Amino acid sequence: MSLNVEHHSVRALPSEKPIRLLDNAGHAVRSAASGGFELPDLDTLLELYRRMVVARRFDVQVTALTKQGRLATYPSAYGQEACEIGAISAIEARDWFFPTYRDSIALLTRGIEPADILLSFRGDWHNGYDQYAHRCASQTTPLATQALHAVGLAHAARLRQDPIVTMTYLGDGATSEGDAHEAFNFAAVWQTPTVFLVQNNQFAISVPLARQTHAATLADKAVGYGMPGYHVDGNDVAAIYAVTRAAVDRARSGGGPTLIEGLTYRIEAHTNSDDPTRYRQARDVEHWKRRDPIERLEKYLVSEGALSEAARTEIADAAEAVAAHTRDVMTTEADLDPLELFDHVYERPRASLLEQRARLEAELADAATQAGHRNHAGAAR
Amino acid sequence: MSLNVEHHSVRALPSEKPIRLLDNAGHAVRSAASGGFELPDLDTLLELYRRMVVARRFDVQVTALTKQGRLATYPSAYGQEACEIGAISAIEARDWFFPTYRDSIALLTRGIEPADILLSFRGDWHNGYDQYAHRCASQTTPLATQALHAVGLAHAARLRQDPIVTMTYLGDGATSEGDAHEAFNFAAVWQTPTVFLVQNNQFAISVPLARQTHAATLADKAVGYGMPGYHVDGNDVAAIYAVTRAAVDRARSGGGPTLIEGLTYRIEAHTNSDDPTRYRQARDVEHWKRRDPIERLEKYLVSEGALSEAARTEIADAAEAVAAHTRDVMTTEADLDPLELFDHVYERPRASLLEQRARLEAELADAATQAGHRNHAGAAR
Amino acid sequence: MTATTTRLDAPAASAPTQLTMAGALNAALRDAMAADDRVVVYGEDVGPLGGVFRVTDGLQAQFGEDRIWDSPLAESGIIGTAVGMAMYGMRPVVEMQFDAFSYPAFEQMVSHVAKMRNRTKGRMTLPMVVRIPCAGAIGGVEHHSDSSEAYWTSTPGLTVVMPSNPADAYSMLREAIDSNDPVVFMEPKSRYWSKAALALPVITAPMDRAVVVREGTDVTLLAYGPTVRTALEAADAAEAEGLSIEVVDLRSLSPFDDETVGASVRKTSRAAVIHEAAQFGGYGAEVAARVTERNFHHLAAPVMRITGFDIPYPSPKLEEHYLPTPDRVLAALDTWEWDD
Amino acid sequence: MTATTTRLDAPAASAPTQLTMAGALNAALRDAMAADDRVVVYGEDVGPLGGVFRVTDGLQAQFGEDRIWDSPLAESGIIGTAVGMAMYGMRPVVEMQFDAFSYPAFEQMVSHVAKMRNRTKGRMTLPMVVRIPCAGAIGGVEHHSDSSEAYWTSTPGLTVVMPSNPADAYSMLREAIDSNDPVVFMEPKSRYWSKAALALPVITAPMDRAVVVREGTDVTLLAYGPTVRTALEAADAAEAEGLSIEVVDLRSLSPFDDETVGASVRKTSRAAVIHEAAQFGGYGAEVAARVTERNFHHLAAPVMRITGFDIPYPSPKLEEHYLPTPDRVLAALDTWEWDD
Ligand SMILES: Cc1ncc(C[n+]2csc(CCOP(=O)(O)OP(=O)(O)O)c2C)c(N)n1
Ligand SMILES: Cc1ncc(C[n+]2csc(CCOP(=O)(O)OP(=O)(O)O)c2C)c(N)n1
Ligand SMILES: [Mg+2]
Ligand SMILES: [Mg+2]
Repeated sequence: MSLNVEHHSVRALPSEKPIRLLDNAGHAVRSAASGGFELPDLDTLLELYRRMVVARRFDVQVTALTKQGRLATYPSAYGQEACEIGAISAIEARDWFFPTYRDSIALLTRGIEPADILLSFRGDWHNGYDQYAHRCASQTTPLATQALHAVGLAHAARLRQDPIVTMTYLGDGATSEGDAHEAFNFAAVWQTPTVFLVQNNQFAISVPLARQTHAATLADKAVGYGMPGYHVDGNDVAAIYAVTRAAVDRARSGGGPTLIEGLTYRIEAHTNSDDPTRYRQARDVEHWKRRDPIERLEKYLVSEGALSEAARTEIADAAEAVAAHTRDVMTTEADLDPLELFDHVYERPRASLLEQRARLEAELADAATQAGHRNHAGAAR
Repeated sequence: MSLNVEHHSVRALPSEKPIRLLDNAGHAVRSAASGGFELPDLDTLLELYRRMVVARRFDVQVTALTKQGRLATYPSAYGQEACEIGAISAIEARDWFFPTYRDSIALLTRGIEPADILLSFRGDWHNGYDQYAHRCASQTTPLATQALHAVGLAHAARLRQDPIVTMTYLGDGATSEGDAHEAFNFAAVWQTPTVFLVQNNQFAISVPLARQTHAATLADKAVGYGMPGYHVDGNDVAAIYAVTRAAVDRARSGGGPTLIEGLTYRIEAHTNSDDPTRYRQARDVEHWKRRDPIERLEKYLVSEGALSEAARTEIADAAEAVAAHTRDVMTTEADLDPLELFDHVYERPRASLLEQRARLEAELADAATQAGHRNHAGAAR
Repeated sequence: MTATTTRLDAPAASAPTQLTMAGALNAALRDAMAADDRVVVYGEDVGPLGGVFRVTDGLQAQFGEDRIWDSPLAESGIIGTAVGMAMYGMRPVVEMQFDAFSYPAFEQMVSHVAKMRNRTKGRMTLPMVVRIPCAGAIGGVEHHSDSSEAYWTSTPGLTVVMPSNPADAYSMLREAIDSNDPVVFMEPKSRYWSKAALALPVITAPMDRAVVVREGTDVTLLAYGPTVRTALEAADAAEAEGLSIEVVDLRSLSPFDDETVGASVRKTSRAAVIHEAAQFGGYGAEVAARVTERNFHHLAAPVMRITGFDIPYPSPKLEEHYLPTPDRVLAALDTWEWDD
Repeated sequence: MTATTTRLDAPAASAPTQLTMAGALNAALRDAMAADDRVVVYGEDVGPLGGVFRVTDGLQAQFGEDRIWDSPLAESGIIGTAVGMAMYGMRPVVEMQFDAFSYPAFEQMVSHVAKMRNRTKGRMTLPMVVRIPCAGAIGGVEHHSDSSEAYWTSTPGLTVVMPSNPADAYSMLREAIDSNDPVVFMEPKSRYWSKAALALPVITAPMDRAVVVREGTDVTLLAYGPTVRTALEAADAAEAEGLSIEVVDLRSLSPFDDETVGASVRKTSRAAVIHEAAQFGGYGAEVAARVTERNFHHLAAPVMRITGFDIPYPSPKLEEHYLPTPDRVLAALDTWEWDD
């Protein structure tokens, strides 16, 4: 395969009105606002509904656990379920996902165990799941850096004629970083099979979108790279799923990358250590709560007779089960071995690192002996 | 002054056909290709012609001196005179200019002494002219970094209600750097009075534009920042002048930044140490030589009767004088004081740096003594 | 150590009040902004939020958005524009949210901030301050506890300082803002909530000087930022065991105060440097090397480095094993041959 | 020192031919690409141009654009995509055109390249090589002569090596490409044109070992990359004056070969480290500190650092005054008290 195919660059302004397939009242949109995308079938929508409900219940549970001090930190995606779940549902098991700290619920949807997702936020180790088993890179904190990894992996796969797609999520704030630009540009120049989902939740911690960009939409950025860009209602899971799905298909068939902006809102604080009352109005949060992505889909499914009471109960139960399981695993303490600190720095351990390890080992042994003495003394008393 | 004015973001695709006011045959363009810009008046064009002729003669002279080993390196702008001279001529003395290594001839046009411009390329010191006297920052090598300086200075001036404009030049390759993105974005968000001129000479050293971007034009990048973008024939000094001039005026009156791409070609090697035969065809160079920016304007001026033989001779003589002066100053050796190395690192000299200085001073004294002995011995022999 | 003479241009000192280090830094910014309208502050979340550590709390309400504002989220952009603002004559004070998030700005820092005076033969200077909430020990998840000081100290042209207490925090930040050269101003996050009674404006030792914060005769502990407390605690514990420890707070990492440190080391004949960063190539290497170079024949033992391990900074639950503690300091000193 | 046993998988060694260091590196890339199709090469100008120093000359013609290509001009993009390619199982070898142009990639290098194995408990490793034509002494204008090694060596998780001669250049680059960990491979530009007769494939000492390149009894000079020649020339000159100098080529900057260096220093009891970079916080600080820690009671004098000054790298006409020369090395050694 030669990569030197002539590709025509895409050169069109994304629609300024977000693409929408279901309106906030749960009605199917059949106007131009649909951008020519088809509403997914009811089975698909029901499955997206189930995933969102489970994801939200998990997210709420983890926030509660964090408030109880079981986790060091947790960046909630409450309110962003349509983006989080819709896009990840559009890729296949063979595809790769490059998430940020915000995207725990997408990882849950991807099938990763709660304990493995949350291990890092609990503070046991930096990353807790098997990246290769799930084809999910570690959740990334340095903003926009993971987007380049997604492009590189996609390019490697392409060189190997391996028809996979890579998907990465970025925040609105992260689009300001140089790495976002370089990732978009490398993807477009190399025509890698990569889908970029910008979750525009309108804030970067406390900084509102207007201080982040002067463009009408973040999807407009696609123009400068000659790739297709879509400005999508990020609280409409049907639209997010349909647009990302089309982008995934195009990427897989050699059509190159796509930039998708999902316009949404973060209902919770940035993380548990944030105080959002300092930078946003309660009424804005209320406004966005009334645009809830799950309720919207629920209304539609109910109106179509596709969500019975029984199904709703079954889904709620499934969500409760995930929450209960999450509580269970997060209220036990992991057994950590401090000496493992030295195990994964280099393939071949360095002599001087082994010296440092030996020193810590001796320290731990000393501490254990002293603790033993104390216990012994205590027992004797 | 509050900076919190509501600005509407500009949202339009730049024309894919470059804006042109004079075609290659030297005829005024009156079609849509002029993008609504007016041909500058004959006096202005004559002055631009003079500046370009002088600039080219200087450039050729410096390249020759470099081949003779008088300079460590010299990045020529031969062929890019329309961009180099047209844009810098659109700003005023009070405005600031942020050039790259490529832009020596723009500095010449700005009135900086040849010796001061070339001091750095000769290797005497990193930068040779007075930045404040000319309101020109140092020529910058780390690509795209100076664009951020231009934005920062513009913002500072704006905070001070000082109605100046900053202009910076970038190469096509430099637009791929994260700093270019951050500069465009900061400028647009802060609505700074900044004009970005991308000189698209179609190569970044050996790398052609197609490996640098997948966009139809580099001006398309403006869309993603919500700022106006113009794709201009970079060998048409009339167009470059008119478009940059309009951008400067808009910036000065609070209208924010503009991104302008000038499509041009570098006729010379990247620098004297480059071998362009490895990456481009002689026939391409020939093709672009036939689109020479100076000849084009000359044809027009002659056809308009605005360039007499006398004027042409006078301008050629002026150019020769600059070249002769450049030869003179560059064939004398500067008197360098190695101890000055320690003078400009910190405002207050550090004790340990003074120790190092003392050591070098002693070394130099020793060497001088020994040289004295040798001379003495030589004289005695 | 903490001379409390007032600045010439300053209002009379207020009555002492309890201030945290974060509060002292906030007061320093406030006073500097009030004293000089060329001082502007920007970065990520420094506006309405007041910074993720609240160091800029209330400043936007007081000074308005033209003096302190939230910038787009791009560190190279922040430093690069600050270079331009400083060229114009402003005195930007910008924040990098954590050490690791200064890395995107590395090129601007090394190729421009550090070099501008030199490149231009002193014609163009950059009076700017880069504040970096630094180091670890606050249970931060990955990338939130790096120690970046060695990157800055090995870059000629940068001045690098780190206060360890509220008084120094105030005084040194004022001095950094007044400096005509760029200053990397590192703020140990784990000390943000430490308190002291201060009468502002407080003026402590010049920011390029180290200070003996505890006198002793047997060993000199060289510490800075978060490890000053570690050293002081170790010294207190050692006293019980009859070991007299002198503690020097380096304060200025670049330049290094050879004079103060040398005097102490020549007195005690033993020295150890303590920092959180990994040992290999850490700032302690410079300290050990230069103290040895200058005082070799006074040293009874090699200068010891008591530092983090040569590994990436660990996750919250494991950081206690990584950080140098007073116990670890004492255990390390025990490994010397003490034949007195 | 230069064992010439052939690699098991390699064709029989060719007859020795004269090769420059640039040529040896080119051959190493060629052989590695031929041996393993996971090896891909990209960066700025590495394709048709063959690199600004011609290290990749002819490789695109031989292997095609899917194995070696010109990327967009963005260093963070180059390193960041290489991380992704390595995650997939490729072995990218990327080029940063000069030390100073690696700075835009600093965040990717420090926060990802160095940490990926650690973050993922060894599940995800990054077999990638970052080639950096490094250091000065070629008359380069500003930003073309930095020495960036200290930034990399103070970053846990990175392996940093620097060959000083064509044989090592070949052997160490092959080994770096074969490594499952990321390697910062620094190529001293001023030695690119140095020559040696080599029978390829040549295998020298393992890349994590220092090598005694000249035996002596009075002093150990510790050098790497461009300063190995400086040290050897100083040693030759000193011999005439009756001073016997041992020269160690460090080769591996991180890890540091304590064993080889320690043995030499314990033998001679005096050591000096030589590098081009500024002294303050330079790599020599680590060398001096650890050699002293481990061999204090064998040292007759403090480990000396003979380095560039603590200033930004000078312009071409002044660099001769900045660079450590053999004369400067000998003058420095003269400042020790020699009482034997
Ligand atoms: C390079 C870098 N700079 C700063 C930070 C600190 N930080 C963490 S999250 C955040 C805001 C990110 O906003 P956005 O990209 O919109 O994502 P969101 O949190 O809203 O999902 C900041 C500034 C970081 N993680 N990385
Ligand atoms: C950050 C950075 N990376 C790499 C280089 C090396 N370099 C110098 S010029 C150049 C090509 C620049 O191309 P372009 O921006 O198109 O400008 P031109 O030279 O064509 O005017 C490169 C790669 C550099 N100076 N800075
Ligand atoms: Mg956001
Ligand atoms: Mg170019």
